[in-house]
Amino acid sequence: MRFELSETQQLLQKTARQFLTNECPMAEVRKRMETDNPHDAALHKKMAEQGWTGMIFPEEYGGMALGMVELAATFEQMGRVLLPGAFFSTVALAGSILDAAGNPEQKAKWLTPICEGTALATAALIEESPEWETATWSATAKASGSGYVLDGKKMFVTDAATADFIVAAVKLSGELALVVVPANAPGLSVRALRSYDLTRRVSEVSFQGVNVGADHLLAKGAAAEAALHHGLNVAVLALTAEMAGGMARALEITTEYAKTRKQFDTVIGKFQAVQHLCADMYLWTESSRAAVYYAAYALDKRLPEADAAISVAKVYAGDSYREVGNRGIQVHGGMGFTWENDMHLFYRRAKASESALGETAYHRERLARLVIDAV
Amino acid sequence: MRFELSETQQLLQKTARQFLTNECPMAEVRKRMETDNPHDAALHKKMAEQGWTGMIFPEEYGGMALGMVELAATFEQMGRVLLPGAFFSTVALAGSILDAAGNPEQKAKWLTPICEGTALATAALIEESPEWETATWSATAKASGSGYVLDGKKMFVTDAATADFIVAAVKLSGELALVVVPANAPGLSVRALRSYDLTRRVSEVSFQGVNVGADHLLAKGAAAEAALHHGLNVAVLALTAEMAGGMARALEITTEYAKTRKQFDTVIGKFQAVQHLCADMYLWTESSRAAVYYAAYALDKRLPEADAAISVAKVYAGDSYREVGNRGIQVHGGMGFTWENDMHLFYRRAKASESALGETAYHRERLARLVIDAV
Amino acid sequence: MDLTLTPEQIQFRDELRAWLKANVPAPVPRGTEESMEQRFARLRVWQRQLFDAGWAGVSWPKDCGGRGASLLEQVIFLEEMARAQAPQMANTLGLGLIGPTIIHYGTQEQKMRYLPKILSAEEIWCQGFSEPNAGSDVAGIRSDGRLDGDHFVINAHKVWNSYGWVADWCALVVRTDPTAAKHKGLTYILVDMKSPGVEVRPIRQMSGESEFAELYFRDVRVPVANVLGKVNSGWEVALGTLMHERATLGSSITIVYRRMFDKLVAYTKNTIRSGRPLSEDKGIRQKLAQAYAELEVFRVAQLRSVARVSSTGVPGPEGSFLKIFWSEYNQRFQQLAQEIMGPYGTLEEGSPYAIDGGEWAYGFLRTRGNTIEAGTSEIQRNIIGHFVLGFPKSY
Amino acid sequence: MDLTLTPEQIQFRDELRAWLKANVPAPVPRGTEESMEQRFARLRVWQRQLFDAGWAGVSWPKDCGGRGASLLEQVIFLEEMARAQAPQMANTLGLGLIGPTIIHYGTQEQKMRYLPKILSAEEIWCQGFSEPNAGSDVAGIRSDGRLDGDHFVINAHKVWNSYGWVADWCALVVRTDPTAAKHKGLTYILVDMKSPGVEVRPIRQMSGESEFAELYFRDVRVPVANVLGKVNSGWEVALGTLMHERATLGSSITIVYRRMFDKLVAYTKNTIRSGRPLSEDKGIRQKLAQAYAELEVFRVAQLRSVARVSSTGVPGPEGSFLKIFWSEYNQRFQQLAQEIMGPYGTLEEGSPYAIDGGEWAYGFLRTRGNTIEAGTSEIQRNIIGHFVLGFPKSY
Repeated sequence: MRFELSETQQLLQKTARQFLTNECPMAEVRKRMETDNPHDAALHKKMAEQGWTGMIFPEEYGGMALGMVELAATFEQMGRVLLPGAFFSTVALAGSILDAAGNPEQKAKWLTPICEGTALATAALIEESPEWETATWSATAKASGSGYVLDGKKMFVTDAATADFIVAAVKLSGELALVVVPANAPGLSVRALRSYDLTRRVSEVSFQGVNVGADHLLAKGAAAEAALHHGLNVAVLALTAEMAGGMARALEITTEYAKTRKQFDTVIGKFQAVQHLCADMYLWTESSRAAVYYAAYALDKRLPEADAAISVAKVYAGDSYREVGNRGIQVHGGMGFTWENDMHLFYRRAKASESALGETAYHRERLARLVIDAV
Repeated sequence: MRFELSETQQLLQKTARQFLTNECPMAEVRKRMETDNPHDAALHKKMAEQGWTGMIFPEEYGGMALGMVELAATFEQMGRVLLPGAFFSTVALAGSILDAAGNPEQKAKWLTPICEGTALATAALIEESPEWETATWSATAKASGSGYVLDGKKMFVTDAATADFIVAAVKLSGELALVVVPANAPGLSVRALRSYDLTRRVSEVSFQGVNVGADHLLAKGAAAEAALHHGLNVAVLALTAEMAGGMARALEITTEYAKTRKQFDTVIGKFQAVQHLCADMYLWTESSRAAVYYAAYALDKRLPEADAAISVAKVYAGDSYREVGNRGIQVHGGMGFTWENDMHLFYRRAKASESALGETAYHRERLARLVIDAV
Repeated sequence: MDLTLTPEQIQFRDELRAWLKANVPAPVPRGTEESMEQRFARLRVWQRQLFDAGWAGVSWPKDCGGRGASLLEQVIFLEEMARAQAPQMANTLGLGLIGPTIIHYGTQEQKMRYLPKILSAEEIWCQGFSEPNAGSDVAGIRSDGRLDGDHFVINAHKVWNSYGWVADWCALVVRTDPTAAKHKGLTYILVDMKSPGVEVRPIRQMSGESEFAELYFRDVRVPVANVLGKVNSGWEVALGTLMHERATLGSSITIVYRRMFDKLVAYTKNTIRSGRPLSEDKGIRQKLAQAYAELEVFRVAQLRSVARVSSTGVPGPEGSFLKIFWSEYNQRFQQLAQEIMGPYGTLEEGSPYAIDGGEWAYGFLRTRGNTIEAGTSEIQRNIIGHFVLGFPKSY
Repeated sequence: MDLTLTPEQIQFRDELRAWLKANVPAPVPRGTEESMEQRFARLRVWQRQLFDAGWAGVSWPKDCGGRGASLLEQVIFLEEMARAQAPQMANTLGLGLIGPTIIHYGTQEQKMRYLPKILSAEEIWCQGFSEPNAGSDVAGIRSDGRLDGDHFVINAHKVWNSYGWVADWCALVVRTDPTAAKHKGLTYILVDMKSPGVEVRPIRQMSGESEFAELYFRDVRVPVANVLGKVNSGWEVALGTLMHERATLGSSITIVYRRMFDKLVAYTKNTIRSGRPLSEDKGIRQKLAQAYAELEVFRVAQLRSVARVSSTGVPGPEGSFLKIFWSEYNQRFQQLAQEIMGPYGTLEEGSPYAIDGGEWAYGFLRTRGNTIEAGTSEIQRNIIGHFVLGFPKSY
């Protein structure tokens, strides 16, 4: 039994860290986030060349067929540098749903370009009442001619503005259906929302009589529910891995500051109050990391506790990243409250992640069903 | 406008403090608490001589007709010394219900001996499901001959073992009724429960075909509900005042210890970690005190917000006393964990008070009805 | 203990309430296009209006343009202003901090010179205490004030300055005796912001706004007559100002926070999830009730503190716990709002679907400053430890 | 990353599980009349039974009576013991702390002399580290060990001693060079508790029990041969012991805590309030799920730490966060149980209506010791600050 990464996994992690530190310095992140579109196409292409866009997908579609632990190790590094743009929504969200829901032709058509880095994508799921039970969703697909026509509105769609296509969750004859909608389909409109995370944008996506071909239906009914379930587990795992990476970086920045900043004729890191704030940050960071890798392992091995492990990681990382941010800002004092200091960028990502893909209360309720009701 | 006590009130408070410090030292409390019956009859008599047993009751029954602020000021001092025994249940609980519910003859019969210090009493309210909505209670009184016969079981009755009579809340023809039951009535039995607070005992009280005269019925229906409502407000106020006093004393003991205990060649009170624990204790103590006196004032003046103010004080003091205890024990280190150290006696009182007269969750729900539903 | 108002206080309150009802300008909705300058000009007009009607400087001496009433009337004033949702007055620091300091330490000439124009908003004030290396450690000030004849020549770099961009005057603390011990050798001096050598640079906050600025003073000449209190006793004067900051801030805060609480309750009543209003969710009810309880406790603790200050005349170090209380309450409350609102809570000003114009997204981020500004929570706990509980200094 | 067990480990686990199933004695219900002595005798028999079957000292050297397996088998052993609700073994400190220290620092003679009898429970061990003035400050030990020929003459007063009343041997730390710096000059020495001059006095805890005692040593003569490690290097030996305390404790804790969690869930499902089981209350569901999440995170963080220790061989200071985690988790969890159980949660052993024999009332009070014993939370945070994050020492 070993909890640490294998040598290959460590190499992957190290490479990712080096690559991202070089290619995505904070100055670049800041430049990107001040624009309307934080996605960096050139960087995405380079990541595709590293094979990351296909990391977890089958080799026949251009992927590397690696596992969830490798996914977590890579996203952890992305979280450290606050990688802006659509990598997350393309690979972890839309890609993993496509992989689980599509037939070989569909995967060749949509998953292969994702692996190649030539297509960006996302998934449109929750609606105006931002609930994660699929039964609450009301956007529809109706059979129409040889295809389907879609109507409805989706909210908080991650990086919809840059997506080439969107996997939409709709109701088809009362059942859940997953449908691929090209971004340029007539009747599809995207309206930007302005939210905390400037490096990862969310939008409202409306479908007004959007026509798609029959081959755009990936799955419906139980198959759609299962594929979405899996895809969301993968996406939550990637998100929490990013969060663990963000916490680790925020802790580093904070301890570095506390070791140099002087007040009362001494570095503030000498004060117990400051050290204890940092010790709590350390506790949350290391604990979150353990939870994330365990969830990766459980998902990889399809252990019965995988769902619970994913929700545990989301609940814990959600509270932890926010609290790490709170204390990190507090240790920085006034500096931590300025735009120029990087702490708030991590904090904005923390808050956005906390409410993304199911808020903490939703995942707690999911756990309650698993550990109270199911017993 | 003045928030501080008036000179008369301050004098009362000072006298109470002196009296209780002299008459009820911690060694005495410890002696009492190790026995089956922590009530000290001689001390109760002395307190009656001070007029405290009749403090808030009308002069015609031997009382002093003072107000709620005076009540709070006195109980705060009692909380400081962890006064053991039945003063609280007799005066704040049974006495205040009697005062609100009884007719002049009934008050002459039962309230006068309370004021004189010759009778001890309590109230039997919640049942096996420990809920505070009177609608959930199921013990009954039935008309029988010229009086009533009582059946049912009451739980967590404060100091029932020493009571001369018990005010029982029962259902009479489906309505709430308050009935005085002499402790020696055949069919009444008291079984001691062993709970945290060794200075204030609770019992199970059973009524099995207990016969009482018609004059033992104090009130029923709306009048009973109103009297009980008032009596409980007074009792909660007294309880929270005690809690504020207990917090203040626990803080004193803790700061004294931290100023003398040495580790790492310095008094531990020099460490920020210790100071900050004590600062939190100070915040909770002073805030609780303000909440309690405001509740006393609101109840005294029968302000519309009196109910809310009482529940606010209970909610806040409940959390605060426990947290003051938690930190007080922590600052004491191993010493705080010993039987010989007084911290745990305050802590036991804190925990018992937190769950007495409506747990925190009950009072929060009461507040929710007042500030969410009623708006 | 008697919390009832005197007939005079009731009359004062009722008159004020009636006046405010008639005069408070219609609120400018969040997100309205308005420059900082336009907004400030609007607040300046509003203050002038209050001044002309005799409502500015309620507890200030009559001969300086004030009303000569007690601190309690001042508290009533702040509460009524908040209750009426009146805009704040333009000269916030002049009215709340620097004016009271001048009243306490100023000469008669200084009072007559500065106070009326503070009240009328004719002269706007800012304050220069914090420095890059003197934040929590206020006494660590390095700014240099060198005596040159009947002037001080000042070289200073101040941070976290509010209103500097519009201020006419600055209350500055500089080191005038570099050889003295840390807390000695400081001087509190009033500086004309139009003096040559003064520069103001905005600091952008994490919440996106620029409430604060950096101030640079380069060889700025200030007459010795502008010293408040004595030369080299600026620490004492500055401490007085800091105490005042704590004493009165809470009065309007409770009303503002209560309004936010009511808004959040309304949101839970109007928002349906799983077919029922959020206000019926037992978990949410418990948390809202908890927030209400805490806010009420803060209100009465603040009331108790004001009552004490108004009888003793001086705010004491025990007030530190109120600073901790409101700042940490507000952080908990805004986090609760975020939990209740979910992703909608993160939508900022200008976004479609932003709740209350993005007030909640802004409010949450802004709270992070609460436990830092006006003395960090750590400093407040140090103050309680040392000055209230009598422990040795821990810093 | 690979958390699967090897075939050998699975075989080990399955054999152990089968053995435990066949041999674990029926639990003695809480509240059964049983003296401390009777209880201990029972645990001693149980340990002997494990020893005879070859399950004691799983990771100890074979030539000392152990099984010679790795730390992971030891963890599996602890987990299976907890899972089977097996009683703990009598010689807790000998097995968990002192034995491993002897394995690491002892001479071959010492190993052969002491270890087998630790495993068989023939000799019970206790430990004497803390003193009235050396609690958190472990190096502040004043107990005196004066060399006299080939003996040390020991005068010591130790507190927070477990098992002293029944121990045959004590691992004692005394000051043997009073002139050396604080951390130098200490010696770790093994003392026969039957030596003349040893006295044991029980300390009663706030929870009512007497887990702990004070030890007095008056002119107790101990052969120099009983020193573990070198004279005057007892600090290093003691630190090793403290590290071991942290490394293995968590393994059984997670199982014990999980059982308590399951019991609490069962309570909420079986308890009706306002006509519905408590387990359907949304607020309670959220809190239980939160507790579950935290406990799971602790379990996997502990797993990660054990995996690391088993590959590096030494527990590091980073393990301090696990101590903070379980102790604070347990306090939160027991407080949650109190909230759910209301007044019933406060009923102690022997009371009518006490839930699970008073286990919850006891458990809650007992948790207050969790953040104090085995290094206070403050000390653990200091350790993380200094040794892990690299800040200057703050104490």
